Amino acid sequence: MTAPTTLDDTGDDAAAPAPDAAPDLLTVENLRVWFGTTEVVKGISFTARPGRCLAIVGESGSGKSVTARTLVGLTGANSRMSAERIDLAGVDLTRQSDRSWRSIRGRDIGFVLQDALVSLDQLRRVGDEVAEPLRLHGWGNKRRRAERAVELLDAVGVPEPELRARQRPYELSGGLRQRALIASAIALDPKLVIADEPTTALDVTVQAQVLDLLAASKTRGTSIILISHDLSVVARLADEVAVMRRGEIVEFGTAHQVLHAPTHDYTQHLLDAIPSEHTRGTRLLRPPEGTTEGPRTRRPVDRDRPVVQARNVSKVFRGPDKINRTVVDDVSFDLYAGETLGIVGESGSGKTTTARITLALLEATSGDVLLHGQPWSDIPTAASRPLRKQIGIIYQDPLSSFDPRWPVGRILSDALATGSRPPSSKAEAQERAIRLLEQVGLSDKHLTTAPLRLSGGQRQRVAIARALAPEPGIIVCDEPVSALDVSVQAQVLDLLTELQDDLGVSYLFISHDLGVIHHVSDRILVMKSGKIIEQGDADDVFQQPQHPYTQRLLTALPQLAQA
Amino acid sequence: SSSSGAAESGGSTPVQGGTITYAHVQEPSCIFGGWIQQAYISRQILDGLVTEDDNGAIKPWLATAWTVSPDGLSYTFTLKSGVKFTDGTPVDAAAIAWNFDLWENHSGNASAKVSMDPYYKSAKALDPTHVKITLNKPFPQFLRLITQGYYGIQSPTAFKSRTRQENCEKPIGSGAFKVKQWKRGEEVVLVKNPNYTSWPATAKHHGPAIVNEVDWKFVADGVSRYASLTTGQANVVYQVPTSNWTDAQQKYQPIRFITPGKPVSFNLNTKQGVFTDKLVRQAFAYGADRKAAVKAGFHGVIPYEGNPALDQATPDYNAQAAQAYPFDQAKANALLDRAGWRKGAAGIRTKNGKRLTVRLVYGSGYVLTKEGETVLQILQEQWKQTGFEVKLIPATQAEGFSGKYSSPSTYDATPEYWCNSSPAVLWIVWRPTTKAAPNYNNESFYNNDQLAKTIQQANTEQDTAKAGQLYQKAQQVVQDNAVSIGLYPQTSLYAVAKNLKNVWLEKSQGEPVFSDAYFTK
Amino acid sequence: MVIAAASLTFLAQLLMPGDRATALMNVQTGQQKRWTAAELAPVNKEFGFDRPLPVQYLHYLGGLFRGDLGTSYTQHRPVTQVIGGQLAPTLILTLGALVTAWVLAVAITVLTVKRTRAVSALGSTWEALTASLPNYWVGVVLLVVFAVKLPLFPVIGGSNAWGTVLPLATLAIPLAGFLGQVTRDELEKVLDQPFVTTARTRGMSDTAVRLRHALRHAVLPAITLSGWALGALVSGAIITENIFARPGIGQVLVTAVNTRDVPTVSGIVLVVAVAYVVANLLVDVAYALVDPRLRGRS
Amino acid sequence: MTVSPLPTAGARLVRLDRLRIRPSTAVSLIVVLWVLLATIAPDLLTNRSPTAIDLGGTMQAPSWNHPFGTDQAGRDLFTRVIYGARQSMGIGLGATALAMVIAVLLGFTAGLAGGFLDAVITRVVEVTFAFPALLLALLVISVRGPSQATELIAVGIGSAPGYARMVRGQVLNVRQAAYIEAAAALGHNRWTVIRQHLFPNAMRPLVAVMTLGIGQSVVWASSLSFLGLGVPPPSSEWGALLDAGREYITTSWWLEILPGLVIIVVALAATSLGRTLQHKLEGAAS
Ligand SMILES: Nc1ncnc2c1ncn2[C@@H]1O[C@H](COP(=O)(O)OP(=O)(O)OP(=O)(O)O)[C@@H](O)[C@H]1O
Ligand SMILES: Nc1ncnc2c1ncn2[C@@H]1O[C@H](COP(=O)(O)OP(=O)(O)OP(=O)(O)O)[C@@H](O)[C@H]1O
Ligand SMILES: [Mg+2]
Ligand SMILES: [Mg+2]
Repeated sequence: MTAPTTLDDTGDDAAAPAPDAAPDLLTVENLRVWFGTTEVVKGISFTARPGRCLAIVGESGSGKSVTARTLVGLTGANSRMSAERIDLAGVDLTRQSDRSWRSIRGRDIGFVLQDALVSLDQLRRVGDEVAEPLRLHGWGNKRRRAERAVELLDAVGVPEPELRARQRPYELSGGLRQRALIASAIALDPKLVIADEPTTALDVTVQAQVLDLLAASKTRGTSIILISHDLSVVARLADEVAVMRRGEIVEFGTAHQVLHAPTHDYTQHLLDAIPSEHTRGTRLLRPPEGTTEGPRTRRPVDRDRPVVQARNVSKVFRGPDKINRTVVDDVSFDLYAGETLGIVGESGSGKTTTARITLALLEATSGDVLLHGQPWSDIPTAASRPLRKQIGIIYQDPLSSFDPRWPVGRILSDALATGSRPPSSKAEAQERAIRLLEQVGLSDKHLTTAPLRLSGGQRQRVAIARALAPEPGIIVCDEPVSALDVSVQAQVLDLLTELQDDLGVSYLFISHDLGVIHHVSDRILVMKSGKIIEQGDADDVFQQPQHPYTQRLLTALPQLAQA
Repeated sequence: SSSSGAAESGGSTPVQGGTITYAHVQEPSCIFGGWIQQAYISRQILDGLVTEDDNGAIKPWLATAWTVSPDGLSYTFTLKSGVKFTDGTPVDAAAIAWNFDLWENHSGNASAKVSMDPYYKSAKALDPTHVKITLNKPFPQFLRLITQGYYGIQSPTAFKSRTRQENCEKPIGSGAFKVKQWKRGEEVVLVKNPNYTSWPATAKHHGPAIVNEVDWKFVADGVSRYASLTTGQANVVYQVPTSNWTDAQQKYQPIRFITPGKPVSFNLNTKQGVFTDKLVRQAFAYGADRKAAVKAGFHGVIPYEGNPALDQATPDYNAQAAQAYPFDQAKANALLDRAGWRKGAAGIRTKNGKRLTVRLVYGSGYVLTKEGETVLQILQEQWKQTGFEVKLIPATQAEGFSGKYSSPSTYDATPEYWCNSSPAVLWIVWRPTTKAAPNYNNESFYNNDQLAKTIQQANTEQDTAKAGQLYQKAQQVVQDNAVSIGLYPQTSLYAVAKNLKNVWLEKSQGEPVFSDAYFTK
Repeated sequence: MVIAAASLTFLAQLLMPGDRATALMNVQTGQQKRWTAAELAPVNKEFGFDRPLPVQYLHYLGGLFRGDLGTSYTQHRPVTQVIGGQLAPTLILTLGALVTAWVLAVAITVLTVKRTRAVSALGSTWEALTASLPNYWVGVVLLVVFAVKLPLFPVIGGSNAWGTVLPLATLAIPLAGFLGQVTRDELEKVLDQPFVTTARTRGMSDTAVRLRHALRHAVLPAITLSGWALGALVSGAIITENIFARPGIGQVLVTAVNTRDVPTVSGIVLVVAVAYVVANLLVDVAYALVDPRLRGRS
Repeated sequence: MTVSPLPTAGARLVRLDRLRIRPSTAVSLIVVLWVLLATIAPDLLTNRSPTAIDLGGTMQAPSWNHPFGTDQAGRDLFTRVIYGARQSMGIGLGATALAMVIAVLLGFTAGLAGGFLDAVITRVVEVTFAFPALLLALLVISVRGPSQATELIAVGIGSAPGYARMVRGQVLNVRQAAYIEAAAALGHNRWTVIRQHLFPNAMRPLVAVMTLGIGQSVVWASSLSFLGLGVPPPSSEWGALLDAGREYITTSWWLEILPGLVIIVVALAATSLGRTLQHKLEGAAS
């Protein structure tokens, strides 16, 4: 499969300064890092220039963060580093005393850590945290620093900066925290800012704001090293891109070149795996070498046969402050046999709550849900129990949905036993469990593995296998891929579409990732503050969004094409 | 072999004033009462009518003289004149009579009462300096009995006008010291009575106390107590741990006092259980080397006492009876065989399917010290060899006080002592129980009319020699019937710093006397 | 809750086997025998033991609300006075021990956590060792070493400052080990937190990172446990007061339990319960001071 | 990130390596095993009798013949310590088990029932928690008289409230876990969910806490014995040994110091094992 032809080749290269205009600020040559005896960074070289952004991309565990931390001398315990050269504006970073490192950190290099939401001290005021580099490097007096912190917060676009400075991180939303962290990193106007995954876990709208912010400091002449595994994010900001894989840089070039005309297979593989409207109805991963795959035929949706009908469902929660909050507000929808109904919406908009009501795991405050046209959500639990085999769920976080004591085999045979065709013997249960595992691309050797020892993608697949075991006609998928990186995500999405095509399963598919939703859904519900504000055919919603919120969501969505 | 007095004066220069720090063991809840722990401290504050000297002779104290009527039924005491309680009221005949009435009729002091019962009849003030005590029957031991600390004379005015709390914490007497402050849990601070005039005839100097204060500390832990002396924080300590006694003898003035009365001896339950059979009781007595056990447990400091009825410091002690039941396992085995107890599994004897089990209940920490418990453990091991299965059951003070182990169904043997200066203690312990008058002090539940009669005769016999013979006979009866088995006398071990002279012990119960003591430079 | 604790104790003791009047007579005479009804009658009358139990209980409860804890059976004075006189030494001892333990625990953890292998091992071994030390053993050993063999401290120091040093150490050392273990675990975790790394990327020194950022987070579990530790400290105080012949509630309690002095035992339980409630309030306050996240809640 | 499959050959070796037994854990294990052996078969560790007296050889300092010396009745202290393990550990294990049973009953009822019953039980637990454990023990002993059973009950009841709190918290915690809902979503009934998932998972972290508790219980029990409220003689329960040895500390130090060290070492080993277990379980849970 080739790169999507729709990728816009024009880009906006012209806006960026000419690649060779400025001298290198940072030069890294042949950097190697070991943890114990394992080498995790295997001799990489790159350069960063003032006013330009170098992006390091690559899948999880490829060594991006380790490289970044090494640049500020904080590789970590038990680590060993060697490099032919690490040079920051004439200063040799390979030989620095602890004391001189301290004077470089924060002043010459600003660092935004990967885990933004927990990178501010929860117990201290935001203003103090932002001003900390100022204090550490002897900038101004206490009062001036406080003022400066407010200015910085204002500069990174934090509304009501005086108030925010007096609040503590837990009182701020994720986006505000991320911005405060950036404010702290650029407080002393360092020559180099390293931002490690500055936008993961942010809603698309907030993500856009953060990227704008970094773009702004780039225009002021700061050199930025951006680390991300999200290529569409990179496309928006980077001038150069280094693709890392297993500790090596496999491809390095201008953003445009790497994202639109990759030379390395791996880069291509990454690009392909990104779900979007263009990938609908296709496999995201190339079929294994040697197998040829015919065009897949999508099973038609049976519009006459609604399997789930939610009618005017509302849910009110009483908070610890004794205030009632309507979390799901008059939600109605139908899910038809063989259909995928996508639900999108920002965090806290009531998606999971809706899913749990649909599964009758949570009682609705008002309204009800029908299953195959029969009462379902408001019948006694004893009566609903036999019906449960018809509807399954894949949890957002599969790991916590497994009893940590049970190995995969037991999890599956337990699920099999609840189905309509419970296995009659141990041997049969085992055999069927193995078949399930094979279906999701695992094998019998995983039967005895504890869920904890599985990788994220494997866990997700076991969760799917469990959902499939009772052979339900309906599966509720709550953010099934949010925790996975693109390649594993692609693997999982491919499996789900395959199952739908083969078995005619219906999905209620929840995600906040518009690309994923667009890739899998036939129809889409958009939720905001508990209400469905828009619903319709996937293409209609994406192409002609009616509701202003949906429109905002879509414009904020970064596109590869921006590179 | 008691030596109550360790002061050899001379050498260094005496000093007037100073504070004696005395480390005692137990803290009583009130200063005055019928517990020996109370007698120790109230002896400092309250004076008695008469006292006893080292030879056992009765000597004047508040009473300068006394006459006994020929029928032995009335005692007329002449009081020292001009003596005042520390509240300023006079120590007159009326006050003495009131005190006797308090003890006998108003639960003033149960130990005082039980010593006089049933002989006491009434007390009457003849004039301010003469008081007459009338008895029901002649009771020559009466004088000796009232030398005990329980008979301290208190000011009736104070007693009646003050609250119970004040009477409990600061009894008013005419003694050499008075209570200044009681820091509960720590110490009682005694200050000298500057107007003291009523020292006993046994006093070593005339006049108020030489030191200004006595800090009467309570230090329950033996190691700390002895250490307080070795580090110089205390000048006198009570109950030196026996393992430190040799050291104390070298470095300090040691005083060992054997308290007269019933020694620590095992009272055997004759009413229920294995010890209803005399042969078994005798076998029990023969079955263990009590002498060696006492020697080991107390590191040779406390003597063995073979006489269960009275100890060697008590007048009319029967030394002959003390020789009975030497350690003889062969004899013990023979007696048990004769009684029908046969050796069974693991060497424990059985009879009719019942094991020869002895529940030995003892007051842990308050009747027996740790050393005493060691003695029990040694004995237990030896008794095992003759086929007794002895179960040691420690009773906490709470259990003891609550009377949990006081009925015949609760134990087979229990060690107990009774400090008393007179052989008349035999009556307290061995008076038979009758419906009308149960004797709960008779822990062997042993009713023996012959024994009762002998003791009663002895108590009323006015001829001292005859009385002595009767008391000795009574001891022999107790021993012959093996209703109690002797172990060791209640012994007090004091150590006094070398620079403190003239600390001596009162004869009847061994309370330390600080009114004559002085420091030297 | 406080009243419930005292009532429960009072009732439990009333229902305990054994007669209170007998116990009192025996306490007064140092015996352990039975007494005749005639001998017991005056005692029963004086303390009202002859009244039905519910009446006695209601009477006690009524007193409680008037702030009257009753009169000690054995000391013949108000329980408030019995306890009042002994409260200060115990409070000084327990609170002093708590503070000392904190200082020790914090100092040792901050100095040894995540240092070189040897130093860290030393710190954690010290904590594990001291946390396993029984109070009484520490007490006896300290007494023998520092008061008897090397007479630096008084053996029978009573309640003065110098005499408080050893009892304080007796209570504080095991507690410091315990708090230290908890703080160490937490500090180890916190030092791995991203916000700590962030602080380092700003150029902060290791010591500053520990003191300014990490410590505050690391002490939170130990603060929570301090409320619980109070119960352990009171238990420890009973033992410590016993060894060092120190006045205090612990000694009174043991005696009162032994002599079945019901009002005194109940009174002490009441005081301990109050102390427990107060301590937990203080813990909450301290927690909220250190962790403002809790302030908004509840 | 994927876990690379283990090579089949040498898998055993790899597993062993996975256990990563640190030397301190190994020592703790050895100590605990030694104590267990002493508990089960003391006669394998010594051929003397713990009560055999020798009035000719009292108060002997430690020597080859008597590694811990002899006491005031000439009994071999080493033998007494070994035989005392049964009582000490019996109380330690028994008290912890008793505390656990009480705690599980209360904690589960409170945690599962919720509402009024929860409130009542939580109150009761709070009230008893306010009692210093030693006071509870004193009260129990003053009623029942000292014996091994009493000591076990006293220590057990004294430590139950703490565990009960923990169990309740754990139940509330596990009840929220997604796998509980997942089991319900599969159509299991309430009791199956409680039996298969809630109970075992709520109890899991308590295993480590119990190991910690055993060490503490041994120390507690010895504290009671030290106050003279423990197991009656001639038992050589460790606390009783200390109680007996205390008055000889200045004259025959070994009688106090050596049994004390044994208690400390055992408590230390139990604690360190408990903590290792705790870390393992915590690590496994995250
Ligand atoms: N402190 C450490 N000790 C041991 N190994 C480590 C440590 N930190 C990172 N590694 C290993 O180094 C490798 C690279 O990790 P790194 O955090 O750089 O990945 P990454 O590319 O940032 O991945 P992600 O996208 O998930 O953040 C991984 O295999 C990781 O397991
Ligand atoms: N059991 C509950 N009690 C009280 N409030 C709840 C409960 N469950 C959810 N909520 C609240 O309901 C709101 C919606 O939650 P829900 O989990 O449905 O959101 P979501 O759309 O799934 O968000 P996300 O994308 O973060 O998963 C949130 O504000 C949440 O705090
Ligand atoms: Mg990373
Ligand atoms: Mg959700």
